[in-house]
Order: sequence, then C-alpha cells, then structure tokens
Amino acid sequence: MAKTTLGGIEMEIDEDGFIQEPDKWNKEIAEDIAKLESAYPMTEEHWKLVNYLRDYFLKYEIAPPIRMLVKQTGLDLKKIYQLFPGGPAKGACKIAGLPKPTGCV
Amino acid sequence: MAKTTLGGIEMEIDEDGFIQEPDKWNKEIAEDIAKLESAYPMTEEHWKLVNYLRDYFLKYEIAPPIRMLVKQTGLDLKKIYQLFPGGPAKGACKIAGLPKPTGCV
Amino acid sequence: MDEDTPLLDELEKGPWPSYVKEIKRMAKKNKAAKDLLGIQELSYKDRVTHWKHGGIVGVTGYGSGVIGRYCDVPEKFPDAAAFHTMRVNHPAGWFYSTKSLRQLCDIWEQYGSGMTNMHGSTGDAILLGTTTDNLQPCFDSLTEAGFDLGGSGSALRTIAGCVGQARCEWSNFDTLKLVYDLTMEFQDEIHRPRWPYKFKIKASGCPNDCVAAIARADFTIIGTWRDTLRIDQNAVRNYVDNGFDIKTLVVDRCPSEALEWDEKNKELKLQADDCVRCMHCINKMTKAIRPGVEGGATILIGGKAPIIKGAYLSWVLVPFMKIEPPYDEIKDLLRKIWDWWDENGRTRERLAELIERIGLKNFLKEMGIPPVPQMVYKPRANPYVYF
Amino acid sequence: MDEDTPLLDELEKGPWPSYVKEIKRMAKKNKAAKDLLGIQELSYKDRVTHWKHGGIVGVTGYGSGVIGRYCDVPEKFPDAAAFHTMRVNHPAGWFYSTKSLRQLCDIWEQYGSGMTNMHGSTGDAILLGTTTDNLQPCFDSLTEAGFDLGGSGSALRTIAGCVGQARCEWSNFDTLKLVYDLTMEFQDEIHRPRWPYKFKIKASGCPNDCVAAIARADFTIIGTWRDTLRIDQNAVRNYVDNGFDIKTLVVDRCPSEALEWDEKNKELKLQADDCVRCMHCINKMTKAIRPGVEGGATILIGGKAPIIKGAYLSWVLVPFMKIEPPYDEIKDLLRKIWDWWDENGRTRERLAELIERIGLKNFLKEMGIPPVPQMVYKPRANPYVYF
Amino acid sequence: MGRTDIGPPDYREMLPDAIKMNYGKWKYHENVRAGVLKHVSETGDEVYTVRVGSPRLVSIDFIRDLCDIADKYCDGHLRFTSRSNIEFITDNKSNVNGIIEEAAKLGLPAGGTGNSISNIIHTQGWIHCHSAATDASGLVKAIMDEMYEYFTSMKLPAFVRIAVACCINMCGAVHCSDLAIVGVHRKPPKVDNEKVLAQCEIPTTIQSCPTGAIRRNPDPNIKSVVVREDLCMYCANCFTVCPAMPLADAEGDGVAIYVGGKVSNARKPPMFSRMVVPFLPNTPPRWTEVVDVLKKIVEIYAGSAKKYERMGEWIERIGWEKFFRLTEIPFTDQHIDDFTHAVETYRTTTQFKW
Amino acid sequence: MGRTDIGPPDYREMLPDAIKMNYGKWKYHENVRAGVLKHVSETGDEVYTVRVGSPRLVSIDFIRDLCDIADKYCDGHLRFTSRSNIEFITDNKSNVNGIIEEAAKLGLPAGGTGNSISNIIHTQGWIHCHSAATDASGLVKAIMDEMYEYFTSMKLPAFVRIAVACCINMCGAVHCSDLAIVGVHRKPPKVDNEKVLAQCEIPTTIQSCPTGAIRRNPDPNIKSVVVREDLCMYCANCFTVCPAMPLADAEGDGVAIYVGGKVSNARKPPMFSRMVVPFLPNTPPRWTEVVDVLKKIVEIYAGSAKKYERMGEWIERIGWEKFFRLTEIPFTDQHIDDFTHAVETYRTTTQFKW
Ligand code: SRM
Ligand code: SRM
Ligand code: SRM
Ligand code: SRM
Ligand code: SF4
Ligand code: SF4
Ligand code: SF4
Ligand code: SF4
Ligand code: SF4
Ligand code: SF4
Ligand code: SF4
Ligand code: SF4
Repeated sequence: MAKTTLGGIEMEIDEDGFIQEPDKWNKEIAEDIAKLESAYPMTEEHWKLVNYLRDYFLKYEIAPPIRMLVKQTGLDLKKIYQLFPGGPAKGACKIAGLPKPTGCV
Repeated sequence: MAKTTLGGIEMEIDEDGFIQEPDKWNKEIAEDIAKLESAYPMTEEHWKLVNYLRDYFLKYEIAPPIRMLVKQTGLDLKKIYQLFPGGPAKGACKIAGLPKPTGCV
Repeated sequence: MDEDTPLLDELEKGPWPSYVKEIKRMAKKNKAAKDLLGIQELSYKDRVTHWKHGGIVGVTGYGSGVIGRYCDVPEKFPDAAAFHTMRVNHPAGWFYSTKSLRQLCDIWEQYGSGMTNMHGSTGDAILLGTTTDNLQPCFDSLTEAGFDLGGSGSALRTIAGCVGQARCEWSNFDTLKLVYDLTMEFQDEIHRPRWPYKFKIKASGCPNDCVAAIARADFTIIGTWRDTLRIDQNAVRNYVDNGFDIKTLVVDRCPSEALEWDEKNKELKLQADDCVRCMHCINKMTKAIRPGVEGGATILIGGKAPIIKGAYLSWVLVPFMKIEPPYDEIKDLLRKIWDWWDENGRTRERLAELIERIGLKNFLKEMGIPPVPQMVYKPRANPYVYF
Repeated sequence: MDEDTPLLDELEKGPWPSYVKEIKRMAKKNKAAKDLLGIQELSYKDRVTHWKHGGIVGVTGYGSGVIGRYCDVPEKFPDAAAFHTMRVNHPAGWFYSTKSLRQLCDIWEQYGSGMTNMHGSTGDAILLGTTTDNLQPCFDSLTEAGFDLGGSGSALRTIAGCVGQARCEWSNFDTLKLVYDLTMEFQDEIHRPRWPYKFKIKASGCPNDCVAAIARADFTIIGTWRDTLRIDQNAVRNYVDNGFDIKTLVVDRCPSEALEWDEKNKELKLQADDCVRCMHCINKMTKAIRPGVEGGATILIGGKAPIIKGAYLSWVLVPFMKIEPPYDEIKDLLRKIWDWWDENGRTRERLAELIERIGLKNFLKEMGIPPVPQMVYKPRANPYVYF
Repeated sequence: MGRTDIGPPDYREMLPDAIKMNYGKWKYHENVRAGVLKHVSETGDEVYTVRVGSPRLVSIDFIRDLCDIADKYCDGHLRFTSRSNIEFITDNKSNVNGIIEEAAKLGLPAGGTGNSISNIIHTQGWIHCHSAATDASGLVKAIMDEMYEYFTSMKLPAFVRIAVACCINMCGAVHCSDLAIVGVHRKPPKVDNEKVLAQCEIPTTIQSCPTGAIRRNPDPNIKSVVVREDLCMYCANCFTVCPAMPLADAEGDGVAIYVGGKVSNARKPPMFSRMVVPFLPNTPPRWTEVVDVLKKIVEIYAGSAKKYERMGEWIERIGWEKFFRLTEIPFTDQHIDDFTHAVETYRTTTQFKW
Repeated sequence: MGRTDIGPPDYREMLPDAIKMNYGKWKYHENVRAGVLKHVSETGDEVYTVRVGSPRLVSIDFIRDLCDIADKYCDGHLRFTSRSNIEFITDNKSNVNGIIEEAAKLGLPAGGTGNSISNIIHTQGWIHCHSAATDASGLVKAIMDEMYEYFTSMKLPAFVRIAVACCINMCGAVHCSDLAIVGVHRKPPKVDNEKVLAQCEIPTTIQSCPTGAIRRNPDPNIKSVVVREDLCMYCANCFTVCPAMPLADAEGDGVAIYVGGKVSNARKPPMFSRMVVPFLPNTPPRWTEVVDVLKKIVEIYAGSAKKYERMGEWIERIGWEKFFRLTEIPFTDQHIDDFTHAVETYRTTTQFKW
C-alpha cells in the first residue's frame, strides 16, 4: 500500500487515494485530498456534504444512499458533481475519509 | 367462567378445570386438581414432572415439547400416562397451572 | 316442533338428502340434538359460529381421540353446552358389517347426541356431541364392541387407504392390509401425542389416488408397478371396432407420448421406457390395459393444508418400494422420519416445512436415502450450492 | 517473443479464432498488452485470478463508465499494474461506419492497451486496460469523436436493442429509434449513479427476443402485435407442396393449439383468439406467415442474474403498449418505477427483489396499473389474502 | 377402566363374501349406469356396486336405515367411500334395482360414479367448529341441490370433485379440488389481553403467525400481544393456538372460491386449486351467489372442455386469462399471489391471450 | 474538460445504404447457407448478410482488418451481433463469396446462423475480473474449437446457445442458455480483519449475504465480521462489497455446467438453465473435462431431439431422469435445490421414468 503526506502527516492510501487509517482523518487531510480531487477551495457547501457523509458513516457505518444525501443536504446531484467533479463516491467520500464505495460498478 | 374451591381458595377455572389465575397457583391447588385428575396422592415422580413443567413454563412461557419432557425428567411417555391418566396435557399441565394446551387437536 | 327454524327449514327442500332433516330426526328424541339444531339456526341468523375454542377433555390413558367443544351460549342451549366429538377409528376401507354399525349406533344412542359424520375427512367415524362425563363410559362401550378411538392432536392420525384390492383391479398392493397393520403397530403413536404436530399417513393402491393421499398426508403411499403395463391387443381392437376414438382419447392424452396407434396393424404400441404410469390409458380402456405385475408403491412425503407456510403436495422420496408384510421397510422409515422430525421440528411445524427449512439434502442424508432424479421435476437453477 | 507462455500458446491452436493471438498481436507494440499476456499466463499456471478488487476511478463529472482494476502482482507486471476499462456506449444496433470504428481504434492505440471487447455483454464497446492518468484525455478524445461512456455502478446501464427494423421483418416497433431516444433522454441517469443498484433496459422487436432482454433487463420491452398474424395461404401451399411437414413441424408445435391444417382445402386455419404470438409458425414459415400490423410491445420488469435472491425472468407488467415517439408513456413509467424503487429499495436490491419483498400488488397500486390476468401464469393457490 | 389400544375392527371381518372371494383378483370394471359399477373378477365373478349419496352429517337412525337395505340385499355389509357416499355391494345383478329403489325411498340418489359430480368433501362449519368462517353442511346441501343432475348422470367431460372447508385450515383438502369453497375471515383478530394471560403461550402465539404480524405488547405491564393489522391476512392461525384472539365477524366472514385442482396422477400431475373469487358474503341458508358462480363455471367447463379433460387441465389449456374472460369473473389484485412463492406465478413470457 | 452527456453516435449515421433504404420494409428472409442470410424487402431489394465468428477479445488491428473488408464490400459499414459475431451486409449478391474468403483469410469462419451453435456469450475471467473463479476467453476458445463444425453448419435440431460466466454473478446471462458454464468457488471467504476496518461497510457486508452467514465479529474490540462457514455457499457476494473477503482458491475454484435454458418465447416460455454438473476443476489451457461433457450433451441432443426442439424443450419432453440416464452424468444431492423456492422443483407426482 502506498504512503503519502496528507494534512502534514504520513498516511497510508490505496491506489485510488482512499485513506486506509480512517481514525486519523481530520479537516486538513480532507482539504489536501480535495486539492487532488479538484474540489478545492472547500466552500461551506463542500463541508456540508462532507460532514453529512462523515456523520452518517460514523452513525450507521455505511455511506448514505444518494437519495438520502440529496434530500438531507438540499444539494441536487448536478450540484454535487459541480462541487465534486469526481462525484459523491470518488470525490466526496474520499475527502470525507470513508471506505472506498464498492458494490456494483 | 366457573368458580371452584382449590387449595382452600376460590379459583376461577374454565370448563375443563384449567385455572384462570395462574399467579395464584400453589402446591395445595395442584394437589386438589390432582385429585380430580386421578393423579393423587402425588408422589415424588408426580412432582418432578409438575415442577419441571412449571419451571419450564415460567422460564420460556411455553409448555415443553414432549420429547424434551421425557428426556429431561427421565420418565417415558408410558410412565407419564400411568402417573397422569389424563396425559401430559390434560393431566400434568392442568395440575401445574399452565394455560390449556391448544394447538392441534 | 317447539323449535322455530325458518332458515334451516329452507335446507329441507331440494333433491339432495338434507342434513337438517337428519338433525330434526334426532332432535325429536335427543335433547343435545335438539339444542344443536337451535345453535345451528342461531348461526344462520347471526352468520357466525357459536362454538368456543376447543376444550381439552379425553379418556383415561389417551391424549387424543376426543375433540372438546363448548357452546358460547350455554344458557340458551344447556343440552349442547358441552358437545365433544369422539373420533372412532374406521375399519380399513370403510367396510362395515351391519352388526357392528348397529352396535355403534346403539352406543351413540346411549351416550351421545345420536348425530354422526360418516366419515370425517381424515377417515374416522365421527360421533358428534357428548358431555365430558359421558366420554369414559362411551369409550368403554366402544372398546367392548371392538372399536377404538382414532388420532387427534400432535399425534399420528387415523390412517386411511383406498378400497384397493378389495374391489379394485388396479391396486398394486394390498392397501387394507397395510393400513390395518400400520394402525395396529402404531397404536401408541395414535393415542398419545408426542410430536411437534400432527402426522398423517394415507395409502392409495394406484396413481389415481382415490384417498387423495398426495395432497393430505405427510407420508403418502401410492401404488405403482416396476415393470411394463399389460396390453391385450385383441381387447384394444374391440374398443376401436366399437368406435372408440383411441387416437384422440388415449394416444394424444398420454402425458409422455409413450403410445402410438398403428392403424395399419391395428396395434397399440407402447414405448415402455417412456411410460410414466399415469394410469390414463388404463383408466379409459379398463378391459384392454392393466398395470404391470411387479407391484409396489412410490413413497412420497410432506403433503398438507396451508397452515403455516402454505399447502404442499407430497414429494417423491422413494420411487419404488415393495409393499409386503411385515412392512418392515416402511415401518423403519417412518420411525426414522419421526425421530428426526421430533428432534428438529419446531412446535406446529409439519414435516414438509421442517424439510424446507433444513433442506431436503440434509434430510436425505439423515435418512440414508441416496438422491435420484426421480425426486425432482428438475435440478436446481440457482448456483447456490453447499459443497 | 521474450514472454514465455506455454499454456496460452495451446490456445493458438484449433480452428476457432484465438484471443491469445490477438493479445500477442498487440503485445508486440504495446507494453500494457504485453503485461496482460503475462498476467493471463500466470493465472493459467496458478489457476486463480490476479486482479484485485475493483478500484474507483473515473472521469470528471461522471460517476460511471469506467471500471477500475489493479493487478495483484504489480512488481512483475508494472505496465498493467493499473488496467482500467472504459465502457463506450455503442451505437444502437451495433452498426458502425468503418470511419468511426477506425477513430475508436486510433484513440485506443494512443491511450490504452489496444485490446477491446466488441462487445461487452451489456452492449458496450469495452476498451480494456488503461491507466488512471489516461482516463480523462482518452474520454476527451472519445467525445471529440462522437462517442460517450456507457453506464456502470448503481446507474442506468447502457441500453441495448436487437437489430429490429433495420434488418428484420418481424420487428413490431423501431427498436433502434427507441433505444437511441431513451439513451439520449437518460444521459444523466446513465452517467451519475443515484439508485440502490444498477438498472437495465433492453428492447427486442419481437418475442424471439434476440437481445435476451427477458432474462437480463429490469425493464424489458418486447415487440408484439395486438391484432392477428397474417397468413398467405398461397405461400403456405408452396411450403407444403415442397414437402414441408406442416403438421409435425408447425401445427403440432403451436403451444396453444391455435393452428389446424385443413388437408382437404390445403388451408392453414388459425383460431386467432387462441394464438399467444409465440412466433414459432412465423419463424418456420418466413415467407408465408407474418406478425399482425398493429405493432407495439409487451413491457416486462425484473429480469436479472442470481445475486442476491436468485435469478428472475422478467414479468409482464403492461401486456400491450404502443411504442411511438416521443415515447412518453414509457418514459413516464420508467420515472415512476425509479422513483418508487429509489424510495423503497435497500442497497443492492434490484427491482424484482424489492417487488417480491413489498408485493406486486402494492407496486401495481403505486404505478396506477390495474391488475389483469395476463400478468400471471395463474392466480394464487394460497388463501393468504390481504383484504 | 376399559381396554385401550385395541385398534379398529379387523377389516377382514367387515368384508361381504362377494368381496372376500375375489379379493385381489379383480380384472376389470364397467360403469353400468350412473351410480352402478360392475367389477369382474379373474374367477369370472361379477360384483355390482350401487353408490348412493349421503349428507354425511347423519343420525344413527339413518345408519340403521342403511343397515336394513344391506341386510336385505348385501349379505349384511356395506361400505362408505372416501367421499362419504354409501356403497351397497352385491354379486346378484337382480338386487341392483331393489337397492336403488329402497335408497330412493330414503331420499338417497344413486350416482356419483364416472364423469359425474360426486359428493362433496366437507367439514364441520357452524355445526361444530370454533374456527369456522362459514357453514359447511349448509353450503354442501345448497350446492348439491343445484348440481343434482350431475350427480345422477355421467355427462360431464370428466368428473368434477368439489370440496368445502369452513376455514383456511382446509380440513376438506380443498387445496386440490376441481371446485373448492373455503370460508375466509377478513378482519384481524381482536386481542383480549386478560384471556391471553390465562390461556395463551405468548411465544407460541407469536411464532404462529405466517407473516410475523404478532408482537409482544410493548407495554411491559401488559403480558399480552398486539397485532400489526397491516400485516395480518386473517388466517386465524393465532386463534388456533390462542383462544383470546377471535376473528369471527358476521360482516367480515364469507367464502372464497378456488378452482382447477386435482389429486390424481392421471395425465397431468396433481395441481393446487387456484383462487377465482376472493370473497362472497355468507348468505345462509342457500348461499345463492356462491352456488350461481359454481354452476356457471361447471356449465362453461362442460361446454368447452375436451372429453376426459379435468377442470384444471382445461383451464391450463385455454389459459387463465381466457377462463376469466369466459366466466366473466372480475380479476383483481387479490388474485395475484403475494405469499412466499408468489414469483413463481408471475408470467415470464410474452405468451398470453386477450 | 471535454463535452459530457453527448450520448452514443446516432445509429442512423451508422447504417449502410442498403439498410437505410429498406428500413422497416423487410418482408421475409432465407437462410442461404451457414453464415449467410438473405433478407428480402417489400421494395424487392435483396440484402445479404455474412456473419463471421469473433473471439470478442480482440485487438484494434483486428478491428481495422474488419474495416478493410467492410470498405471493400460493404459500403464502409459493418455491424456486431448480440453474440459478438460480425456481420457484413451487402445488397450485391456477388460480394458474398468475396467476404467469406477474405474473412477466412483472417481466420474468421462464416456461420452461426440457423440451427447452429453460434458464438458464446462470455465475460472477463482472468483477463480482467477480480471475481473470476475461472477464465472465460480460454474456456470459450476451447469449447468453440470443439464445436466448430456446428458453427459452420446448420445441422442441429435447433440452435444451441452457449454462455460462459466466470463467476455466479453471471454477467454472461448464463442463467437462460441451452448450455452454460459458470465459474464457482467452493471455499468460504477468508476475512482480513484489518482490511475490513479500512475498506468495508460492515452493515452492507452483513446484508449482502443471501444466506445470512455473516455476523459482526463477536469480539467488540475487533471491528470486523465473521463467516459461519456451514451457511456459506461461496457466492462471493460479500467479496463484491467488501474487498477484504476474497474466496479465490486454486483447488476450490472450478466450473459448473447448466443446461436447458432459453430466452425466446417461441413455443415454450423462457426457461432457466439447470445444473447438470455441480463442479469440474479448472484445467487450463483446454478444460478438457468440461469440453467433453458439453460435446457429449450436444451429440446426444442432436441424436434424440425432434426437429426445431431446443435443448430445454427436449429435456422437458423426455424428462430430467432420462436426461441423466442418457448422458450418464451422476445425479447428486447438489442437484437438488435447497434455496428459496426449492420446493417448487420437488416432484409432486408418481409420474416419472426410470
Ligand atoms: C373433523 C375434521 C373435519 C371434518 O368435518 O371432517 C377436522 C376438524 C378440525 N380440524 Fe382438521 N379436521 C379434519 C381433517 C383434516 C384434514 C383432512 C385429512 O386429514 O385428510 C386436513 C388437511 C390435511 C392436513 O392435515 O394438512 C385438516 C387440516 C387441519 C388444519 C391445518 C393443518 C395444516 O398443517 O395446514 C388444522 C389447524 C391445526 O392443526 O391447528 C385443523 C384443525 C382442526 C380442528 C381441530 C380445529 C382447530 O383449529 O383446532 C377442527 C375441529 C373441528 C371440530 O370441532 O370438530 N385441521 N384437517 C376432520 C377430521 C375428522 C376425522 O378424524 O376423520
Ligand atoms: C370408491 C372410491 C375409493 C374409495 O376407497 O372410497 C373410488 C373408486 C374408484 N375410482 Fe376413484 N374412487 C374414489 C375417490 C377418488 C378420488 C378422491 C376424491 O375424490 O377425493 C380421486 C382423486 C380425485 C382427484 O384427482 O381430484 C379419484 C380418482 C380416480 C381416477 C382419476 C381420474 C382422473 O382422470 O383424474 C379414476 C380413473 C377414472 O375415473 O378414469 C378413478 C377410478 C376409480 C374406479 C373406477 C377404480 C376401480 O377400478 O374400481 C372406482 C370407481 C370409480 C367411479 O366412481 O366411477 N378414481 N377417485 C372413491 C369414491 C369417492 C366417491 O364416493 O365419489
Ligand atoms: C443478429 C441477431 C440480432 C442482433 O440484433 O444482433 C439475431 C438475428 C436473427 N434472429 Fe435471433 N438474433 C440474434 C440473437 C438471438 C438471441 C439472443 C442470444 O442468442 O443471446 C435469441 C434468444 C436465444 C434464446 O432463446 O435462448 C434469438 C432468438 C431467435 C429465434 C427463436 C428461436 C427459438 O426457436 O427459440 C429466432 C427464430 C428462429 O431462429 O427460428 C430468431 C431469428 C432471427 C432472425 C432470423 C430474424 C430475422 O428475420 O432476421 C435473424 C437471423 C437469425 C439467424 O442467425 O439465423 N432469433 N436470437 C442476433 C444474432 C446473434 C448471433 O450472432 O448468433
Ligand atoms: C464487462 C461485463 C462482462 C463482459 O465481459 O461482458 C461485466 C463485468 C462485471 N460485472 Fe457484470 N458485467 C457485464 C454484464 C453483466 C450482465 C449482462 C447484461 O448486462 O446484459 C449481467 C446479468 C444481468 C443482470 O444485470 O442481472 C451482469 C451481472 C452482474 C452482477 C449480478 C447482478 C445481479 O443482480 O445478479 C454483478 C455483481 C454486482 O453487481 O455486484 C456484476 C459485476 C460485475 C463486475 C463489475 C464485477 C464486480 O463484482 O464488481 C465485473 C467487472 C469486470 C471487469 O473487471 O471488467 N455483474 N453483468 C459486462 C458489462 C459490459 C458492458 O458494459 O457491455
Ligand atoms: S387408488 Fe387406484 S387402486 Fe385404489 S381404488 Fe382408486 S383406482 Fe383403485
Ligand atoms: S399409463 Fe399413462 S404414461 Fe403410461 S402409457 Fe398409459 S397414458 Fe401413457
Ligand atoms: S427480436 Fe425479433 S425483431 Fe428483433 S431481430 Fe430478433 S427476430 Fe427480429
Ligand atoms: S404464433 Fe405461436 S401461438 Fe400463434 S399460431 Fe403461431 S405457433 Fe401458434
Ligand atoms: S376447516 Fe376450519 S372451521 Fe372447518 S372444521 Fe376444519 S378447522 Fe374447523
Ligand atoms: S390471523 Fe393470521 S396473519 Fe393475522 S395475526 Fe393471526 S396468525 Fe397473523
Ligand atoms: S461473471 Fe463474475 S468474474 Fe466474470 S466478469 Fe462478471 S463479475 Fe467478473
Ligand atoms: S460467499 Fe456468499 S454465502 Fe458465503 S459468506 Fe459471502 S455472501 Fe455469504
């Protein structure tokens, strides 16, 4: 597994840049990933989504369904792709420090 | 619902003589029912079975399956019918103050 | 009549024999029957049953054979306040001498309402309506007369079989002998409930299944033959010569396309290998076609009504078994099944439901029965295999 | 060759065209293709896959269209360490001009391994093997050339249809037009996953179902006709006169016994009412029998592979629908279905599984579609009815 | 205390001589006329059976009447069939008419053989069962009055077996009959909390529900159960194990009609009956609506089926969609299965009729 | 950033003239010979299609070769079929032989039309998929080499569709093919607890299991899952959602063979393929055992089926018991279904053959 420096600390990441030590996640790390994901600088709306993802994950141990995400954040899918060109999975989840969404590709 | 005197107190019973106020059950009541069920005097083996039924019911809220009853008390079905001519359901359960076995007839 | 039964009276009209007439007939001389009539009229008026949930009553030493029943308006109908039925095990094949039938009537005149069902749908002679006090003396008189009670509750139920070799040319084994033998062997299992739920055995002498065993028995024995059906070509020609449309009515209806009518040679050809012994050609050409001579039965398991998981038709377990006294193979199999079911079954879980839950594969293993394609219509389609 | 591939070399032998030859052909000039060959040989030796669980990579603005893939022995095969595929949405009907195909080849020569699947089983042109860095420029070149990515992930998948009216006489509506129109309408749904799971749409022009829609699509559109099939009796006679055994090969094979061969009048009689439009007689007598003229389609839903609850074939939802631009009826229905599924479905629960869980009855109610017997083979057998 | 476990009488003592002598030697049989069978033995013996109808629910005097006939003509023996008909057996052909006439005097028709409508398999109903959602004996009488001509003749394409069960426990084995009438509830059980405490095993009650509609009462002070009414399909299985949960209701109760089942393995394998009328209200004493539907189905079947084609075989051939069209019975969402194996009934083909 | 959501090229720009002019006007077709179709239009036009086989997994140079042929004979157009064959279309009859010859030079046989074995629908296998329990392309090559004569002729009773899927996700839609080969695992997943923590959603993982075999690790300190191996049937669905649970294993993996499925609605409704060989080990490069079984089945089918009878129709007619007898494939308990709707496959009749 590769290592890289994020938020000033050395972090293990996988090939797609998802962090492998979820407990170490912090805002600085998030912003550093956001740079790689063309989602920088992070606005309030970026944070709203990232925080929602993170809170949801900590509570339920899964990423929220897109429908829920859209309903709860008030951001439609189009907008989400504007904020995170990589989309909710590749972009926002990565920044929020969630496990790599798997399932069906 | 009919009333009758069992173990010295007035008890509500159904048509088949099953007591309707399970919390009032005691040994005297049991022995009085046993008289009606031709299972009197109650020997140690009678009590073994009645107590097993009662304990099982209090723990699991159901009467034990016959197979369990036989295994756990060491009394085979033949013996049980000798002790309780009415059998485990009509005889022993009634004496043990359990609800009337329903299910399949 | 002092009873006023305008609704039931309607059912005295019409050509079919009337059960209302029958109740009235008894009501004249029997108080319980009279109250039964009243209760029935009340139900017709109210459009609900007036019987309460079953009681638990019985005779000494038995856990089954009696269905307790109480009326929910005992004040109005005191003579049918308790109205239990006794299930009297019928003689195999439902044959009776008038002597024994009259004895049954006399006993029931003395102890019951005088009303009966000849027969209940499991097969018992149902004596309909008596009191708790009368149960034991009635039972004693019954055994005196050579009768005994049948099954009820979580017990083996009264075993039934078709008329079989007694009056049917197609029976591939002696259904009555088997039914009687099993009934005698398993008296304890019939009279003393011990299992998770009821268990039913039925036997038909051929695939026509005249006791509807396949739909109603946990253990279903259906006669069949191992060799080839017998065709009398002369008799066949006789049918055809008399205008019987053998092509349309028999050949085209054979489910496995095993028959061919050779118009030229006037011969009915059988591809023996393909015959699935459905009985159709035999049924329709009784004088010309007969089952083979190597008789026996297919054993199927699991038939039942909808409660709880839905209805099941019985499944093939043993494609062919010789059925001969002392019937040890069948008895051993039954005991093995009961033991496994009793050990693994939940309360009120019938055999089919248990097997569905635990898997036919595991059941077969426990029974030591090797899998054969005859057990299934088709192999699995899903790839979810336990290796 | 510096690669030693004794196992794969075996697959260069034999008459069928060899994919190994194809890889070798590219391996000569492309490093990724060369490493692919090595990885494949290693798998043949080890008898396990050497690919790791899917990565998550893609192009800007899309959530789908790319399948990430990494090799588990990157040290040995650095040039195929990352080996993502791009799913390129094919033109409806898989028709290509050589011009556009050559463009595709050129782009893939520049950015990828040069290996492709023509086509993947959903229908995409699969560009097999590129690096994360190459994804975006490759995509940009593709769109430049008029191509776009297809679906992947929990999105609408690339829609496919049979060749239809382009080269088939039986197509009851214009499959290519419909496929193209729906694909254009639902670009957002294809490219940006949003649902509980994948969703597939396939369209066949007639019940022969040449894209296997009924087995593979959540939403299956199969052409049929509302009126009566057309028989050209002269052409029929031609077949028969030329020795075609119409009785055995057609009449007897009609699943609904709707056909009769009138030997005397040399006429093929149809009981139109009984025809279930199975296509058989049409298929076998192409010059004499044709579908009716009132074309449209049956809409079925729920087809899928075994994961999770087992495989499903699609079920009839709308027995007959006209399929004409602007296809509003179909689009509205799709949107309604997606909305309901998205609202009620669990993660990775496909439409059929959700309907099975919640009940077809409830689904119909939500869709506002009245129940008709055409939806079922047979009514329920169990009495467990919600009133 | 009397004897126990003696078992039923030995059938051998119950057989008439004509049967005993030819036991296991039968060669073939003929349907002489409706209600009369002739069985021919390898020995050359000919034995006649006269089958007559019975209401099944009978008095002991009725049985004595039967005995009188049997004593006169049948060597003092008789038998009942698996459908509760009565069979008088004789090896004397000239007895046949006598039996038929004497039975007729008692009001008992000869019939039920061959391609007829035989007696109805039925159950207790309001005569004896707490579980009944309808009456059985009354329904049977009303139906058989109407089907009488089919009992006494053999003019149908094949025989039609009818069964009645007064609740979905289906003691009448309704689930595999050509025509089946079953009593159904349509209201969820009403839970009597006090009675639950005294009379019911709560775990058994919860487990009894096929749809998981029963839960413990959330109030820990109430030792009872609650029913999630939206999940309840009124099967009454909870009532069977817990008397404190009755469902019977004059408005809620009624009957459903199922058709097309069969048991025999002749031609097609056994089949379940399938729902065609989800509900008709109880209209005692004659259940006219029910009888009308049945009559209509039988007549359409008689007119449309091929010879020897059972009801279910006929329907499978023409298709259920055509069955509903021909009978003009409305198809509703209740016809669509939604229980465990429901998906197996969904049509997975474009093949259908209009 | 480039354009997005432009969609695929408009099919109308991709059609050859011969097609454009007769679009929607086709009248009938003929099978001229294996690999050649003739479609006749209402306009009187005749259009010829030459279909040739393809390994599906091809290089860009292969495609360019195809384009060369199409440029020469087909107006610069070609198409692929739903089974990955290549179709060259021309309205000039005299082009047909040229196309066939040029394709042959490239090693591509004409065929796959009519009652043939067409190309195999298949999947990625060891070429690209992490989930694969076998290879697809290699299996396909090995099988098609053996079936070659059936591709280039039309001598079977009906066409036989083959599909290969490298795991039970069945991307190859194996579940409804006349012959289907599917990769299967036989070892439960090996859980890597550390990876689970970083890479998996635990609730999703638990829910993914069709048999409920996955639970949270009972040790609260280990945030991971455990697998009840007795409940696991190796479907790999957990692995799909959780990379930390691989199942691949050289000894455990192999293929199963399913037969008798179909998709078309012709005659019989669509049917699922059914298991006939539960497991054969992977024996790359030529999977001889697998190929032998398939060949045997095809030959027995070819010899026994009626004309126009698909594999599954043939088996339904003769019965599965006879199929197993004819093919001498052993019947095992693995053939007996034990998943959700298993009971629907159990034989509920005495009708069977030996
Ligand atoms: C008397 C009889 C109906 C009749 O009028 O013929 C009958 C009557 C009752 N049956 Fe039955 N069953 C009778 C034959 C059947 C049959 C037919 C058979 O045995 O061939 C069946 C269908 C076959 C089967 O067992 O699956 C049958 C399936 C049931 C069921 C549903 C069982 C299931 O697994 O689905 C129940 C409910 C239960 O067991 O709790 C039931 C329960 C009952 C109870 C005991 C009611 C109850 O819920 O406790 C009925 C008592 C009625 C009464 O008051 O007399 N009865 N019951 C039949 C027994 C007479 C006899 O001994 O000859
Ligand atoms: C007496 C009885 C057996 C018994 O032990 O009591 C009996 C006796 C005969 N049956 Fe039966 N069957 C009897 C109930 C049944 C049943 C069970 C039922 O109805 O519940 C069935 C299965 C019904 C079903 O499939 O749903 C049954 C399915 C048959 C068949 C199969 C017909 C078919 O095509 O499906 C035959 C053959 C035939 O009729 O061609 C048959 C034939 C016969 C024969 C001809 C057998 C023989 O050679 O003696 C007997 C006279 C039939 C007749 O009535 O014309 N018997 N028969 C039963 C009479 C009942 C009654 O009173 O009406
Ligand atoms: C080109 C193609 C459609 C496409 O858009 O690509 C196609 C084209 C034709 N199909 Fe097909 N079918 C094509 C895949 C299919 C499939 C799908 C599949 O194989 O995965 C099916 C369903 C298969 C199944 O049932 O499992 C299919 C089931 C049929 C049938 C039904 C045959 C049957 O009896 O079941 C016919 C009618 C016939 O052959 O008599 C048919 C008939 C035809 C006709 C004759 C239609 C016509 O009039 O033009 C075409 C030439 C057939 C031939 O090859 O002899 N086509 N056809 C596909 C060629 C695949 C290939 O390369 O081999
Ligand atoms: C590429 C392709 C196979 C091929 O070589 O042709 C493919 C490849 C994969 N499929 Fe598929 N599926 C492909 C068509 C199908 C089809 C056929 C179809 O779409 O008509 C099916 C059956 C129809 C269906 O959807 O039910 C199919 C049913 C699955 C399933 C099981 C879905 C189910 O509900 O049962 C999975 C598992 C999943 O979704 O997690 C899956 C998953 C996968 C994954 C993504 C593996 C995974 O677990 O994540 C495979 C990626 C392989 C790779 O590395 O490239 N794939 N997959 C096909 C897509 C190519 C294309 O876009 O044209
Ligand atoms: S089941 Fe067969 S053997 Fe028994 S009576 Fe009916 S036809 Fe005769
Ligand atoms: S018994 Fe049935 S399967 Fe056998 S030949 Fe006669 S009709 Fe055909
Ligand atoms: S599905 Fe029908 S319309 Fe489409 S190509 Fe096949 S045969 Fe022609
Ligand atoms: S299309 Fe099929 S169902 Fe209709 S007449 Fe032709 S063969 Fe029969
Ligand atoms: S069917 Fe129901 S109501 Fe009728 S007797 Fe059986 S349990 Fe009682
Ligand atoms: S009636 Fe049936 S479904 Fe309703 S609560 Fe009782 S057991 Fe459950
Ligand atoms: S079938 Fe399985 S292994 Fe093959 S491509 Fe699909 S998911 Fe991958
Ligand atoms: S492989 Fe399938 S059955 Fe086994 S644990 Fe994983 S999901 Fe469950």
